[in-house]
Amino acid sequence: MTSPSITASGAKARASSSLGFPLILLICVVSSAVLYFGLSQLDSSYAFLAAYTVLQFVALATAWNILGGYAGYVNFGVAAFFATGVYTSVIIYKTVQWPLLVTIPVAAAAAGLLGLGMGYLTLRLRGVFFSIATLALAVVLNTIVVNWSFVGGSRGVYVMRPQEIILFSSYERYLFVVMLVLAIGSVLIARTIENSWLGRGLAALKDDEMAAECAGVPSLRMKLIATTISGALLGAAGAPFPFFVTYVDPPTAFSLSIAVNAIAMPLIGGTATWLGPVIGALLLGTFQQIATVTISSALNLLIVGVVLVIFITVAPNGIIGFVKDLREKRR
Amino acid sequence: MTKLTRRQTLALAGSAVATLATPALAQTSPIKIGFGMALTGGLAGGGKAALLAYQIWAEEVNARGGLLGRKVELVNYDDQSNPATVPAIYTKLLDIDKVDLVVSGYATVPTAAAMPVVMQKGKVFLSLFALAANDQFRYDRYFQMQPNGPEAKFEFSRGYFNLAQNLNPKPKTVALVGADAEFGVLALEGARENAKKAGIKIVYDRSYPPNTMDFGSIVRAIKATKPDLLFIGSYPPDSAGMIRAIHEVGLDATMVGGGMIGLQFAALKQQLGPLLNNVVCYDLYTPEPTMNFPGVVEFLKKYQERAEKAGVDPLGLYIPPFAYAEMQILEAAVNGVKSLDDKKLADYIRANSFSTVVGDIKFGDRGEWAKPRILLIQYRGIVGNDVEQFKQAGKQVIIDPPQFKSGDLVVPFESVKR
Amino acid sequence: MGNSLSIENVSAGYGSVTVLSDVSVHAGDGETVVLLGTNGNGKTTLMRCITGQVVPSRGTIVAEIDGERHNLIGLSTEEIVDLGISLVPEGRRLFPRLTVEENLTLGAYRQSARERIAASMDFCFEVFPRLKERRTQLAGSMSGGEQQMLALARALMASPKILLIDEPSVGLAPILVARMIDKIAELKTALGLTVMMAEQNFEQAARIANRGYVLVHGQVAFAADSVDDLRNSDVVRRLYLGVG
Amino acid sequence: MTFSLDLFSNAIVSGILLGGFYCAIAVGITIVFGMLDIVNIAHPAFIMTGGFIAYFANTQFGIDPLAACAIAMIPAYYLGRLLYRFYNVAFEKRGEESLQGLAFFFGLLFIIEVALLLIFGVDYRFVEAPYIGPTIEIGFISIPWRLLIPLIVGLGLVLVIIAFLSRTFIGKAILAVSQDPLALRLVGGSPVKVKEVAFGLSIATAILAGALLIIIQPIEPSFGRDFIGRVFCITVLGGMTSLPGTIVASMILGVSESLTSTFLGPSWSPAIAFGLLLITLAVRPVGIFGR
Repeated sequence: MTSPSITASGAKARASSSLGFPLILLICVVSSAVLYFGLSQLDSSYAFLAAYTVLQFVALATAWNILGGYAGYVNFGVAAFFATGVYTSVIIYKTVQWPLLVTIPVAAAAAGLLGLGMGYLTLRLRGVFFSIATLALAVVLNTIVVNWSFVGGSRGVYVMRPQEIILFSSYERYLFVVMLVLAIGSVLIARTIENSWLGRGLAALKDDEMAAECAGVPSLRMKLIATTISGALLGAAGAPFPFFVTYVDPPTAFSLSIAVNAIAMPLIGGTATWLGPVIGALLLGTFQQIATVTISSALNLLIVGVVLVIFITVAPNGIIGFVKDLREKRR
Repeated sequence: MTKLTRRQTLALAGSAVATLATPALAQTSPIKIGFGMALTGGLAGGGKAALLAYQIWAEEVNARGGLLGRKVELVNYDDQSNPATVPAIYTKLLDIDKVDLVVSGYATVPTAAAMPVVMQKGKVFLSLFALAANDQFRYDRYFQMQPNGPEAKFEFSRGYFNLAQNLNPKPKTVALVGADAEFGVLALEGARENAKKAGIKIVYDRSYPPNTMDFGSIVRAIKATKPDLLFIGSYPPDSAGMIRAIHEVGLDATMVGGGMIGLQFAALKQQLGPLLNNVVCYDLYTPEPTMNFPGVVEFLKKYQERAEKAGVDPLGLYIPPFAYAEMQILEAAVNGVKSLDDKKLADYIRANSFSTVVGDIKFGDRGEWAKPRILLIQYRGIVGNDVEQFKQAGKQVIIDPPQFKSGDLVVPFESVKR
Repeated sequence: MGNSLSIENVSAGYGSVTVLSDVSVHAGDGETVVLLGTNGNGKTTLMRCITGQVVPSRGTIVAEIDGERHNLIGLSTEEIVDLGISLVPEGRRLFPRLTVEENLTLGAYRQSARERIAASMDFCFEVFPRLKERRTQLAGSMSGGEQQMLALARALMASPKILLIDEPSVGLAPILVARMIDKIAELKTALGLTVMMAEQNFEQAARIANRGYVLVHGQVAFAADSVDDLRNSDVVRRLYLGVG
Repeated sequence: MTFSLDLFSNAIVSGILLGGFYCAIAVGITIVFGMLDIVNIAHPAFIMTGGFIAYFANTQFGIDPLAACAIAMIPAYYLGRLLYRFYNVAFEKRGEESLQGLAFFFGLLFIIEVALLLIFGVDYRFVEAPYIGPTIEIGFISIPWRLLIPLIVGLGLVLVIIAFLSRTFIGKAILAVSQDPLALRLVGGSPVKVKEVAFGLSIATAILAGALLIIIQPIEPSFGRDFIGRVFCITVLGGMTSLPGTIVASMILGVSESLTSTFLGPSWSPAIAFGLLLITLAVRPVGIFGR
C-alpha cells in the first residue's frame, strides 16, 4: 500500500525539479535585484522594512516546512529556534561585537544544535506528542532566558545599530538585503532537500513511517538532519531581529505570533513543495503588513484568523494544491 | 460655533503667515501627528486609554482653531503590542503618510523599537510611559512623560522607604517580591538599594513569572520570614492576586504595597474594594486637593463620559492625564516656536517649563522629568466595590512627597480575615 | 421471510491494486457458507466489501433481511450493521480497555438490539460461561480464545440475521478452533442465522458448512454446492489436502 | 528558603487547590485530544468565553458565575456539536485533520480571542460572589474559598464525566471510539455521531472552567493563550486518554509548581512543569497513566 505513494511523491519531486538549479538561482538573483531597485525607486525606507518583515516570514515558513511539511512533524516551538537566533545575536553583540554577517552563521549553528538535541530527545515521539514536546521546549527556553540577566533577563536588552554601514545608504536597506539573502538561501536549501534522497525519504516517512522504516529508510537519521537544518534556518532568520527592533525582551522573542505565522503560512500556500511556504508567506505577510497600516484595529487580527480558517477549509492543500486540483479537473 | 472657529482660525493663521511660506496651502492641509498604539494585545488597556486622551486633545485643539491655523489630524496604527510591527509603522508614518510630528505608543517596548527610525529622521519624540528607554540611545530630542526622573528605578520605592525609615519603631526587615518582567525587575532593583540605604534588612527577595495563578504559596513563603515591610513590584493581574493572597494567608506587616501596577486602574480598584485599605502604592495622580492642576478636572470629566463607549478604563486617573499633558506640551512647543521644525521644537521643549493638567513639567537629563514626581498613596476608607468612590478625595491619600501630601501614613497594615 | 446475501460480479481493491475481480458469492436463507482460500486471496477484502469498509469498483451486493431487499453498496458500515448484518472481524477488534460486559453492551448498538440488551447478554453468558466469569475483566487482558469468544458474542449482541465471520481460527490452538466451530454451529441453529465464514482451516470449516467457495487470487476458483463437492474438488485438494 | 512543615504543607495544599482547577481546564482537552485525536488548541479560547459569560451574567444580572456557566453549558454543548460537525465535514472526511485541522483551530483561537476583545474590551474583568474573599483556617493551613470552589467543581466535573463515560451507553461508545473507531462501526455505531457528542461535552466543560478561572483571578481576552501549554502538558502527563490520569497529572503539576515557587523561587516554576513534561515524553512517552 505504501510503495505506490512513495513512487508518487518521488515522481512529483522529479516533476518540480524540471527547472534546473542554476535556472532557479538565476531567477532568484534577477528577481531580488529587480526587487531591490524597485524598492529603491519608492524612495522610502518603509518599503524596505515592510519587505524585511515579509521576507522574514518567507524564511521562517520555508524553514518550518522542511520538518513540518516534508516530514509531517509539526513543530510548535518555532519561537524557541527563532529566539535562539535572536539571543545568540544578543550575546555576540554584548561580548565580541562581531558584525551581523558573522553573527548569522553562529546563530544558525546554535539553533541547529538545539534542533539536533531536540531531535534526539523527542523524535521517537509521533505526531502530536512531538508537537507538544516542541511547545514545552519553547517554554523551558523562555524561562531560562527570563532568569538569565546577562541577556537582559525579563527586563529586555537594548541592541544599538552600528552607526555606519558600508555599501548601503541606510541600515534598513542593509537589513533588507541580509534578510533577502537569508530567505533565498532558505528557499534554495529547501528546494535542494525536496529533490534529494532526503526529501524523498522524508515524504515516505510522512506517508507511513512504519512502512518506510521497514523499507529501509533510515528514519531517525533523516529526521535528525531535518530538525537540524530546519532549526538552523529558523535561528538564522532570528539573528538580525535584535537589530531590527533594537530592544528585545522575552515576550517579543518568544512571541506566539511568530509560531502562528510560521505554521499558518505554509499551510495556506501548500506544504508539499518549497513554493507553498513562499507563496503563503508572501500573501499572508503582505496582507498583514497592509492590514496593520490600513484597518489597524482589533479587526486586523480577526481578519487574519478568518482568512486562515476560510483558506484551510476551502483549499486544504494550500494554494498550490488548489491550483493543481483545478488544472487536473480541466484536463 | 462655525463662526467662532473661523474667527479663531483666522487669528491664528495670521501668526502662522510669518513662518510659513505658503499659508494658503497650509490652511487646507492639516498637521498630521503620527504614532503606533497598542490597541490589541497585552498593552491595549493602556494604549486605548491613551488614544482616547489624544483624541480629546485633538478635538479640543481643532475646536480652538487648530495648531498654527491648521487642523490637527491624528494618524495612528495598531502596533498589536508587538514591537516587530513598530519600525515599519513609523517609517510608514514618516515616509508615506508624511506626518509632521510623531509621538510614541504606550510603554517601553514599542517606544524603544521606534527610536532608531525616529532618530534617523531627526524627529522630536515625546514618549508615554517608556521606562528609561533613552538611557542607551541618548537622543537629545526625546522627552518622556512618566514622572520617573533620571533615576527611575529608585523612584518607585523612594517614598516607601523614606516613610518606613522614619517610623517609630523603625522597621527592621523587608520582603521584596515582584513580577519577572521589565517593571517588576526594575522596581525591585531600586527597592534593594533603597532598603540598603535605609538600613533595612532584606529577608525575602524573589520574583515570580508572569501568568502565575496562585500567589498563596508565595505569600506564605513571605509570611514565614516575618517581615516588617512588604514591597511588591507587580503587574495588573498579579497585583490583584497578591493583595487577595495577602488577605487570605493573613499576612500582617507595618507597610504593604509599593510598586504595584494595576491598582491605578478602575477595574482592580473596584474588584479589590475594601481589601485595599491601608495598602500603599506608587501612583502618578489621584483626585486629592493637592493635585488640583488647572484643567485636570475638566479633562477627566470629559474622558470619563466617553470611557465606557470607548471600552477603556472608566476612571482614567493613571495614563490619560499624562497622555493629554503630552499633547499639551507638544501644542505649547509648536505655538512657542511657531514652526514644526524638529530641532527648534526640541530646543524649546528642553529649555522651557510647561503647565499641564498634571502640573508643571520641566524636562532634564535624557528627556526625563527634571524632578521626579512619583507619588506614594495610601488607600483609606474604601467601602464596598463602588467605583465612584475613587473619584472622591480622601480615598487615595497622598503620603509622599511632602509637597503634594494630603494625609499621614497610617500603620500597620492588617489583613482582613473573613 | 428470508435472510440471504448475494454478491454479484464484484471487483474491488485498494488504490491501484486490484484484490477482487468479478466475484460472485451467494448465501441463502439459513445456510452456512464457507469462503476458503489461503492468506492474501481476497477473503477479508470481500468481507470488507459486504460491510461497507471497501467500496467495490463494480458489481452488486444485495442483502435480503426478513424478506426485504437492501442494496448494500453505498451504505456506511454502521448502516449495514443496523440492517442486521454483523461481522466478527479479522483480528477481533475488541475494545481492549473496556470490560467484557462493556464490549457486549456496545455490541447492542443497533436501536432494535438496544431494547433487549439484558436478554441478549444473558444468552451470551449462557453460551459462553467463560465470559460471565470474566465479565469485569478488560478485554485486552484476556487470552486469544477468550477474545475470539467475546468477539463472536459481541456480534451476536446486535441480534443479527446474517452473521459474517472472518477467520475465527487465526491464532488459536487446534482444540480451541474445534470448540469455536462447534459454538458457531450451535449458535447458528439456536438463532436461525445465515452465516458466511471465511476460513483457512478446511477440515474445521467443512464440519459445519452447507456449501463453499474457494477464492484464489481474488477470483472464485471453485463453487461447490455441497461439502462433498468441495472435498472432491481439484482446487481444494491442491490447496489444502496436499494432493497434487 | 528555609524549610518548614508549615510552609511545606501549605504549599502542598495550594498545589492541590490549583490542581483542581487544572483538572477542569484539562478534562475537555483529554476528551477531544486524548480520546478523539482532535487537536483543539482553541480550547483555551472557549475557556475564556466561559469566563466572559460569567462576567457578563454577573455584572449585568447579578447571577452567580458558576450558575451562569452551568446554564451556558447547555448551548455550549450544542455549539460544540455543530463545530465538530463542521470540522468533520471540512477536515476529517477529507483525511486532512492533522495539519489543516490544527491550523483551523489556530484560526479559531484568534477569531474567538478578537471577538471577545471587540465585545468586552481589553480591561481585566472579574466577578463578585460570596465565596470570593473568605478563607478557611485549619490549624496552620489556610484554604481560600476562591480556590476551594474550583477544586470542588473541577474534581466534581471530572468525576461526573468519568461516571458518564463508564455508566451510560453513549459514554461507553465515546471510550470505544477512542480505542478503535472501526470496531465501533462494526457494532453499528457511527464514530462521527459519538465524537460529536464528546466534542460538545468538551466545549461545555471549557465554559464551566471559564467560570472557575474568573473566580480565581481577573481575566482579559488574550489570557487564554497561556494555558495552551499547561493544558496539553497535563493531558500528555496523564496518559492522553485516562481521566484519572488527568486528575493525577493536574495535581502533580499544581503541587510541583507550588513547591517550586515556595522553595526555589517562583520564576522557575514554569520550567519545572514543562521540564517534567519533556522528561516524561523522552523517557515514557505514553505518560504516567498511558498503556
